[in-house]
Amino acid sequence: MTYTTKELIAAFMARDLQDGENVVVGANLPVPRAGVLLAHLHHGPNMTIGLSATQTNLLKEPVLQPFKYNRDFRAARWAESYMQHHETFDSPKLMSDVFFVGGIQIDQFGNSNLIGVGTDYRRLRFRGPGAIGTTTMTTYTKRYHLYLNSHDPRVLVERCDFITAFGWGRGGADARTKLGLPGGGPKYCITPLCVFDFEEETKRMRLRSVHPGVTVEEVLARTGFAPIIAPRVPETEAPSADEMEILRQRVDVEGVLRS
Amino acid sequence: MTYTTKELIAAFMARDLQDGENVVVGANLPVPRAGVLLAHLHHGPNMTIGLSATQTNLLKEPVLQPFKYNRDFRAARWAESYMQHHETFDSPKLMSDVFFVGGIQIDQFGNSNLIGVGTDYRRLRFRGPGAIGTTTMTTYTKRYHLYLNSHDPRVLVERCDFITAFGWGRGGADARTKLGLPGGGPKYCITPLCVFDFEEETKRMRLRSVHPGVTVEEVLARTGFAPIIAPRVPETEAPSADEMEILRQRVDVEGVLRS
Amino acid sequence: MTGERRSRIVDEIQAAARVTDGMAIVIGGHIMSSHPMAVIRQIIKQGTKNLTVIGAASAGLEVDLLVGAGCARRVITPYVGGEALAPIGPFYQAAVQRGEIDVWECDEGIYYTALRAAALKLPFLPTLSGLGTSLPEVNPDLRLFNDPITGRPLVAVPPLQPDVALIHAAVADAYGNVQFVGSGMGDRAHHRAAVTTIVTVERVVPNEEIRKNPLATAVWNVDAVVRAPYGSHPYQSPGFYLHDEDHLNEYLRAARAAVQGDRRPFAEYLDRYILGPANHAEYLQTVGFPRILSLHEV
Amino acid sequence: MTGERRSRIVDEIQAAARVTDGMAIVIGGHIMSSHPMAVIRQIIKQGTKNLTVIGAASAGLEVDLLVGAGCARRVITPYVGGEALAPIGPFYQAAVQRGEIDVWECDEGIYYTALRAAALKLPFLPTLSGLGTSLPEVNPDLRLFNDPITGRPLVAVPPLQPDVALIHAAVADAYGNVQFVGSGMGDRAHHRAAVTTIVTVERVVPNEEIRKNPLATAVWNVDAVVRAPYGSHPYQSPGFYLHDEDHLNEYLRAARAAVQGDRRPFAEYLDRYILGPANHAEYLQTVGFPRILSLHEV
Repeated sequence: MTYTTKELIAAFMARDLQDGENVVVGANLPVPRAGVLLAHLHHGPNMTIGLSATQTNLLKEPVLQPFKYNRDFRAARWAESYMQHHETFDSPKLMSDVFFVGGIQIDQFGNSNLIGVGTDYRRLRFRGPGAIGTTTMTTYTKRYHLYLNSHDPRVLVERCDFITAFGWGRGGADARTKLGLPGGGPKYCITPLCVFDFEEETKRMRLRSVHPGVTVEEVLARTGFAPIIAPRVPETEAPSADEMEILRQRVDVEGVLRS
Repeated sequence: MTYTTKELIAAFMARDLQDGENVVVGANLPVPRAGVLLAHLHHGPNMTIGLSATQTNLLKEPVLQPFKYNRDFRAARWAESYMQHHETFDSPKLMSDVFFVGGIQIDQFGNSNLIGVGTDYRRLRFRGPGAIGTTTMTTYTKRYHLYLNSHDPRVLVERCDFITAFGWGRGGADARTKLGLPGGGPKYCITPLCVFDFEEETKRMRLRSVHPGVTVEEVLARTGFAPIIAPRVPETEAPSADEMEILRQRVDVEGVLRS
Repeated sequence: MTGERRSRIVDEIQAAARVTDGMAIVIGGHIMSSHPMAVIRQIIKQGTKNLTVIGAASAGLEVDLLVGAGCARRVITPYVGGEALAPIGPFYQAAVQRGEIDVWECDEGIYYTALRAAALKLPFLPTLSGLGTSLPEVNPDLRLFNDPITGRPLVAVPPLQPDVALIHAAVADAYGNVQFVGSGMGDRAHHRAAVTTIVTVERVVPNEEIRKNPLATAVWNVDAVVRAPYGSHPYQSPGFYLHDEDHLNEYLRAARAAVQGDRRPFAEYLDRYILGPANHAEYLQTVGFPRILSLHEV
Repeated sequence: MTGERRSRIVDEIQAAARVTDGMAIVIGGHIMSSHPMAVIRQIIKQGTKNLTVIGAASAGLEVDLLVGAGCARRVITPYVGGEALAPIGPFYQAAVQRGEIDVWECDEGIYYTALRAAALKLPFLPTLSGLGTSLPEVNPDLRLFNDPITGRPLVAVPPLQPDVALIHAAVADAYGNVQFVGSGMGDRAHHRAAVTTIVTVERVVPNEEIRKNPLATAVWNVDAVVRAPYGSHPYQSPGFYLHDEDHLNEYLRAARAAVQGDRRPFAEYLDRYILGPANHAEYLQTVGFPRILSLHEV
């Protein structure tokens, strides 16, 4: 069965989510949205799905209509409970167990930047939207995926101009515990070309797999730092027929991931 | 019109409450309960009344049935809103503007003690129930009344063995601001014999008025410290006919304050 | 493909078994209302010892009962009593005066601050509450310090993390969506701080009933749900039944006798209501339908 | 004897008049939903300047509009944008890049921590959020310090107190009891921290309607209630209408032209929708019934 890169990524994300976990869907991030919902319908019947300031379970919904915006109240129709926004920050038990974080820069140690690009904070060349909730969410969440929808050496940089979410700092397996950060840190960095993980000791990014048709050389040419490369880099695992059926028949009927 | 001491005290408390204030009724304190409800029906149509974890307005209720216990859910029938208990401690805007505080000891500077009596905390002669919410409420509330239902030199002491609610410390008008406490501190100490206020400079208790039939000597004999005494101590102001009518016809129909 | 959504319903015996010697438990409700008594009685019956008992911000006599039954090594709550019935719990008072249990002295504001610090995995949270009082002296865990920005004095409150939160609510579905009648007291704060949450409910309802009013869902994703009608007896359960003043007075007579040296009435109380009945239904049978059905509102 | 209970209803012009030059305002809602636009448009119309604009924890383009209209001196919110329509607000981005407005850099967790410190009148609250990041460097109000108990590093967050909280909700009664459809976003946190709270609502309902479901009352005792049907337009109002994507794109075209140097389309936008209409009803008349009634859910 053929699949798009976005479908491949959604399936990859889904496989990292475990039954029973509590995971928030960002309506405005179609690929992570699909990944979370795929996990839920495929192997996570006891996952709690956060959606538009509600929590719910969607097993019984034949088709999950997508909504474009984060707080679209139409997505609250399935609510089992509501979450006041500030309440999320009252306990990590109310936060997502897994989180998806983007960045205008992401560095080789998985630190990410949503403030802006430039050397002088008072005169940024490019002002970003702001940290949103990423600083706190990445402090607490069990693990998170860095996710980019373009693979660009200006984004995947040696060192971020500013850091809004601390990944592995300047490296080392104890980088987070030294600071007292309870969360598990970034686990993967996923791009349209490949998946990076973090080498166990240095916590530098390591090329874990390339998507079908992508070469290691291509990844290196479009990455602003030198990731760790294993002697043999496998292909990112293809979605199964089961996964593709759920994706196309229930999660992404409108084909956002195919466009 | 005749009245009991409890009715007198309820009327005194009521006169200190202003229209528009937010005041919690402790169902288990019949006299302050009556004072708050009297103020509400007499001159406080815009007061917010806290009752059994709810907030409401009771103007339209002809008769306010009393409930004996703090969280009796029957009192929630009039609710306009609910308050989660921990939520009270999220903002003084959600707390009572005025508070009524008892004590197993109260000292001349209005500090109060709910921990116990004894010199060694590990071997108390008498263990009290605990601070309840008084430490925090008296930190923030605009002003509070110390209230005792017996006037006893073992309770009204020179110095508390322990302090659970800081009144005016060791005295002085700046005692609270020096510590950075935002609340206004104790305004009155009301007993079955008299009303004390706090002298402006020293913040020592001053005999403000004696209840009808009580002499200054009697107060002094039953007080464990020497309060400030003005040359002439007036009688505590009697309730008006209006006030008595509301008390007996609407607030305390069952006559708890007459028993 | 995907399996079924798993039920989280357990019985009161299975629920209580999750509480083991030496744990810290936090008990929901508020003085005369909403205590998860079906599980608390079973904890006593199973003989759990050395508990740190974190009562509600204002606890009722259920904390006193745990002290009397010898389950508690340490008590944390700014009030243990029964209001007009008992200004202070008899066992609690006696045990503290005799130095038999530890007390972590606090008030309600400090109590919630400590639970919040635990929920947020913070080493402390600051408060103005307690400045100028004896609390930092009698509770050495509360430390005076100077605010790093303005230099002003503050009280540092360390975290207080319960292993298990025990809550009594109106209804829940089998999947751990819990709804109260009324405010839910401070129970959300307990859930946020605790490692595990167990909720007893008057009724288990279908998930579809929960979805009719999701705004009423106060706590979700709890670990276990116990079907326990009249499960707060002898305390109130908002919207369901009133407290049982006669039963509480029976308890208080036994407790007062015990602290005076005559433990027989309390031993009989324990036998009759806790050690004897095989489970919650048998407890209710002992209390009896006539008494239970008399606890109505109007 | 006692008087009548006073109505707190004011119109949007009276409400906006409570916001004066140099104040700090906090705006409720969340990105594309629930902003009190009837009052915000009036604040622009009355020419208020030098505001500290505390947007929602994630603000929408209403903050961008206030920047574009020259009302804001300082912006505090960890996000200003329109999601897929605009990853960042054009005026906001340009003004920051040009150094025309101050930014108090934070994330949502730090934002709520600062509001909480204000509510509790604390000089600071500690957080783990921001450790190892640039936030304490680019926002000097955030101070690194060592926990007084364990010595661990923490970030000290100072209080952020709004003078006025502006909230949009579903319904309220005349006495300031406010109910949302749905979660109410982070609006309760705004109310708790602010000196004054003004709420615009889709409908003013009788007090008796509020009492039918008091559990839904999210904020009570607010200072003023403004009757503003469609008052969140062009943003969503949960349960009432969807956002107006065409209108937002019209705004964005004007804003993007303005930051490129052509302010004419934005001047026209302001004239047409904000400066021209005498009040909220006239604004809606300009938008037109056909457009407004097209923003339905199904």
